[in-house]
Amino acid sequence: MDNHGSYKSLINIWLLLMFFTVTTVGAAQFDFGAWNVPIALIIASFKAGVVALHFMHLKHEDSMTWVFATYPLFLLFLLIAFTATDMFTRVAN
Amino acid sequence: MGIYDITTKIIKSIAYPSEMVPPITEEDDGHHHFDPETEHSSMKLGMWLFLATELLLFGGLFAAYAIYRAKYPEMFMNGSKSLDVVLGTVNTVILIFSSLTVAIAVKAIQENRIKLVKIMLWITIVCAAIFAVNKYFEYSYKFGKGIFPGTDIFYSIYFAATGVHMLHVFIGMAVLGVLLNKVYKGKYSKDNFTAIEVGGLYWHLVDLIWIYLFPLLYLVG
Amino acid sequence: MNWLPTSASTFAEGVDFTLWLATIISVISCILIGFLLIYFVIKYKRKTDNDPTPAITHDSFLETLWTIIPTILCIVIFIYGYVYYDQYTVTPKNAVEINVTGKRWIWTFDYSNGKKTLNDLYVPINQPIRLVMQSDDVLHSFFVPAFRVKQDLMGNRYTYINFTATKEGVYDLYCTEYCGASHSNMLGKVHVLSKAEYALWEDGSAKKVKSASADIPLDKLGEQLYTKNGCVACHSIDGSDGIAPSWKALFGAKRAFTDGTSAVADENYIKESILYPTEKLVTGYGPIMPSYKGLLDDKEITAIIEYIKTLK
Amino acid sequence: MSDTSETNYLDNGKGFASWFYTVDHKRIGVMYLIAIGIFFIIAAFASFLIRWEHLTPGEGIVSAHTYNVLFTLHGSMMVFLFIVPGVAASFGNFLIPLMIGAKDVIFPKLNLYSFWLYLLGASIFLFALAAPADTGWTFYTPYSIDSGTNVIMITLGVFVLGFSSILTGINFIVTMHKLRAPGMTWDRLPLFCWAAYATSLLQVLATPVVGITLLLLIGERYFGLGFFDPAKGGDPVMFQHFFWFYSHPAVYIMILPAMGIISEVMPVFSRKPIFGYKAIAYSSLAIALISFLVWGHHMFVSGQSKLVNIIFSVITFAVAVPTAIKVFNWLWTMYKGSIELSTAMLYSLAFIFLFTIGGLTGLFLGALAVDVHLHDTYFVVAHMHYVMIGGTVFGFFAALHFWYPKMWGVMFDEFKAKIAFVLIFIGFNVIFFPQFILGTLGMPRRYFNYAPEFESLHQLSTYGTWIIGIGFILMMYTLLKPIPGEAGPNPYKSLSLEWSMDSPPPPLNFDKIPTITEPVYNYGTKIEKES
Repeated sequence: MDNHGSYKSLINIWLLLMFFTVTTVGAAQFDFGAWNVPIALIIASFKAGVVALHFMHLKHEDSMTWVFATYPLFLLFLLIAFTATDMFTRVAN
Repeated sequence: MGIYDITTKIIKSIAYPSEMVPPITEEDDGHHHFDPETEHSSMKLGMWLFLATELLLFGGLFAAYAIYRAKYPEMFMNGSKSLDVVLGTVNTVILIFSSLTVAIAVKAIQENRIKLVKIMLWITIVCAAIFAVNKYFEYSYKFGKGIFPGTDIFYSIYFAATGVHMLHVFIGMAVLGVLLNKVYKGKYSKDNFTAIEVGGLYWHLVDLIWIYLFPLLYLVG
Repeated sequence: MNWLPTSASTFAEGVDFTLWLATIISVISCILIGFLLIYFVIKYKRKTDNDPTPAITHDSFLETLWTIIPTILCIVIFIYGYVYYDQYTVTPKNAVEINVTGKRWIWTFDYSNGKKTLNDLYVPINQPIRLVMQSDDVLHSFFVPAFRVKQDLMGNRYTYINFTATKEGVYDLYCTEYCGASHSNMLGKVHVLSKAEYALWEDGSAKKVKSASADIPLDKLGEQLYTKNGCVACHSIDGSDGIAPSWKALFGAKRAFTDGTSAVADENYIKESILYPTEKLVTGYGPIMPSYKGLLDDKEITAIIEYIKTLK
Repeated sequence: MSDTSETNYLDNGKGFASWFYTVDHKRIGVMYLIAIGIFFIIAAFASFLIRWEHLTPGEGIVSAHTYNVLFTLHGSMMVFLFIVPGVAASFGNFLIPLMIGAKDVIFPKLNLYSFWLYLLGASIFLFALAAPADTGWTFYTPYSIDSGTNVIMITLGVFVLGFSSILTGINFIVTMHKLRAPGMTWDRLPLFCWAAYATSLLQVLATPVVGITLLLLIGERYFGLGFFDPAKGGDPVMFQHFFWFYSHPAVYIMILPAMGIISEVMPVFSRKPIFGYKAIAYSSLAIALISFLVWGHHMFVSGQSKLVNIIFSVITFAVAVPTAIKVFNWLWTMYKGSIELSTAMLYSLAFIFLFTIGGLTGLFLGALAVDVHLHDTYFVVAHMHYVMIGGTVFGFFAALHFWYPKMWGVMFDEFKAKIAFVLIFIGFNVIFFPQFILGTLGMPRRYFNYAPEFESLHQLSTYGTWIIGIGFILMMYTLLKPIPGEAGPNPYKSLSLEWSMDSPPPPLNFDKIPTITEPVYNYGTKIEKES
């Protein structure tokens, strides 16, 4: 059924993840000031994307699974966006 | 029949209810045999829905992290510096490796290589155990230094996030343990491997959460 | 029977207008839907078991109609709601600031001229007021129905209310955010005084304003202070146990304190407990009573003691 | 009819084990029905005491602390034990497989485990009654942190109940995706299934956030975490954001199943296809999606920033439009129909009227300026109860009466049920309409002692509870004591799939999965259709 790819490809993906881990730890040594968090998040999202697509076979799933995999991210964005805008636009009226 | 038999009957009835249920009709023993393809795809769709709920559960913690980091940047800087980056990196490597071994196990079961599945599942559980032990050292080191969940907001988030994640690692170990037990009993094969793939999905999620937790807590100091 | 409290602030007119607008829209819609319901039931009553009925499944004109009209009504109500809210939240330049502190079941007001009152807010008429509010413990909420203003108080930051009183009188003040056992006793009064009266009150000669209380007997004055200054919120007078020791048969009784000592409850003990409550804590009660130093003068304290003496 | 079904699901195995360990969705639906019925009665009795206490301003029959415990118990038990799991789990479990032509839900054992989790959560809830919480059903911090009562136990109970409702939601979503009978396309799905689908989406996507919020609250009380405690640098408004992010979708979890029931009842008793099938189906989904954007309108006066207040106010009005569309569509289903005023139809008509009042008073609370005055007053209590009792409970009663012959195979006494309806309708309005006026006069919510000028309205409201109490007892009596004689498989001649088998359905619903050919609400003569 969905027996895709080979053992070798799994190992390659693992190496790619190791590479990203090293880069993210390396990037943490230099201080990019305000850019620290975004860089760390981008690398982490890359790693998460790789795990989701290949290890969790999201690549071969039908569209409904895609919807249920990505919609919570939008909800999480909603929660953080509204709470943050509230927290930082509280001017003393 | 003695008290011993009654108690085992009750425990057995709670643990394995299907045996207790009188068969409704002749060919069916409580769960309905749909064609394997629907059974497989619906199990995976159900699991992805459950992963969505786990993601939103941790979403609450990530939202709290985002808000309080923006509110107390310097507290998060010092707090993050005080965490042991080396132990964190080791834990990340272990978890990613365990994610690989589970992926190999899922692939192996589809090719009926039962021996490889057993080895890989064993490695995953052992990695999870090592992760837990590292975590234990890290916590006891902090408690020793007088840092507790209540000291300040950063440590509250640190302990809450890693604590809930640790809980999920334990649940993952239990799930993989049950799967391994059933593999030993020969329950799974080339045409009945859904449970292992679903268990694998859960473990990948646990790893995914840690991929985000590690940099946010340890690295952005 | 009027269904709105007296409107005594500039914000109140806006709120009332929007309230009336929304009520009219709702009443008309309810009458329309109620009438249609009854009309359809009567007109299309089932006569035989299989009356011929048309298989209408949709009608795009009708459906667009009852999508657009509710949208327009919603926009109208929103705009009015927003406009008056916008005016309400802008701080007028010449606003007088008053600090409000909410503590479990008592309101404390600190004025710019150093005066401090308990549960009673004195405000001049037609003068923009800006309340700077904070809570000492749990959430509270400052609500004056006559002004239509409401705002929560919380422990970690200030919240604000701007209002301008337009009618003299004494109006109720409620706490509307649930804050524990005596949430419903956390009441107060807002006194809107004319310019002259406010000046009299402000220059410290509060006696003139309270002149009415000069000639009533001491224990009666004590009883008034018991309710006005928030003692009622914690101390009961019928012996029933609550958050604080009951005042029934207090005078002359022996009191054991948390630090092991004990004493007879005489005038000095009561006076000290009013001014410095945490000095002698009766066993089994927490140190939550605020100090009344500077809030009650000697005459009022003796009045309270007289009142306690009457509670056998 | 079908050969394998000489027995029906009710007497297919007797005794405790055959019910407690069953995986038959119909039995689980019935067990949910009985469980939520019991908790509804307990919570209703608590509200009875609350109203009795309000007969007189001062201390009536209970002390201040007991009053606070009573309204917390009434609120949390009604929300978490009756109305959120309620209609979706009881009628959803019973009807969805029957309506989509399936033998059972996709994960039967998971269905049973969800019910066990519900019982576990309910028992933890009852343990919490040892030192019952007095924080209100919203558990606002910081009071819920330093309240001396047993808040941890009740939040743990709510967490477990949330878990049970997540699993039920997952079960229904996958069932409706995978087990629809051949020919049952998405636009031939009955509207109750559409509503249950939208409800399950909300259950799955919103409940985890309240799960983590309550875990953090337990962390606050046990470890002193400090997220929501101002004394430790936290922010109580954060708790309110997290809590209402779940609790507003939860409000739609409560009302959507009832809307589904009304969309099923109206066509049957008007003998006409539902008006605007697509509009109702898609507005259910629209409500489910927009409901995640509006939670801030519960916090207009709790220190939220002005900009966010305005954003939430705008989107709140956006949610009102799909609801209005649904009401008009139901109304227009009756146009040129052949209306039979059975009890279920009476409850549906009352639903439409009372839910309209509930919805419109929601517009009051959505407008910023008015909400500043009306927030946390009895106006909110009245609006909430008009939507929850006028809406969900009346819809639930309509379902109880409409599917009664199908579930039990017998009929109830129609005349006594209609008297009960009249009593409940009058009693309900006598209780809650005066509370609108109490609210505009500024009477705050959760007040044990109130100012004397509100006394007459409170007394009128309490008399209402006695009327509704009698009506409710009469309704329970008529439902528990059916009239003798078999009710046929389809007494109301509905064309929906669940009426196509014997009255108490056979254990495995259909022996041969039917194929669906024509549209679902196929009432009315064909001639008109071509025009």
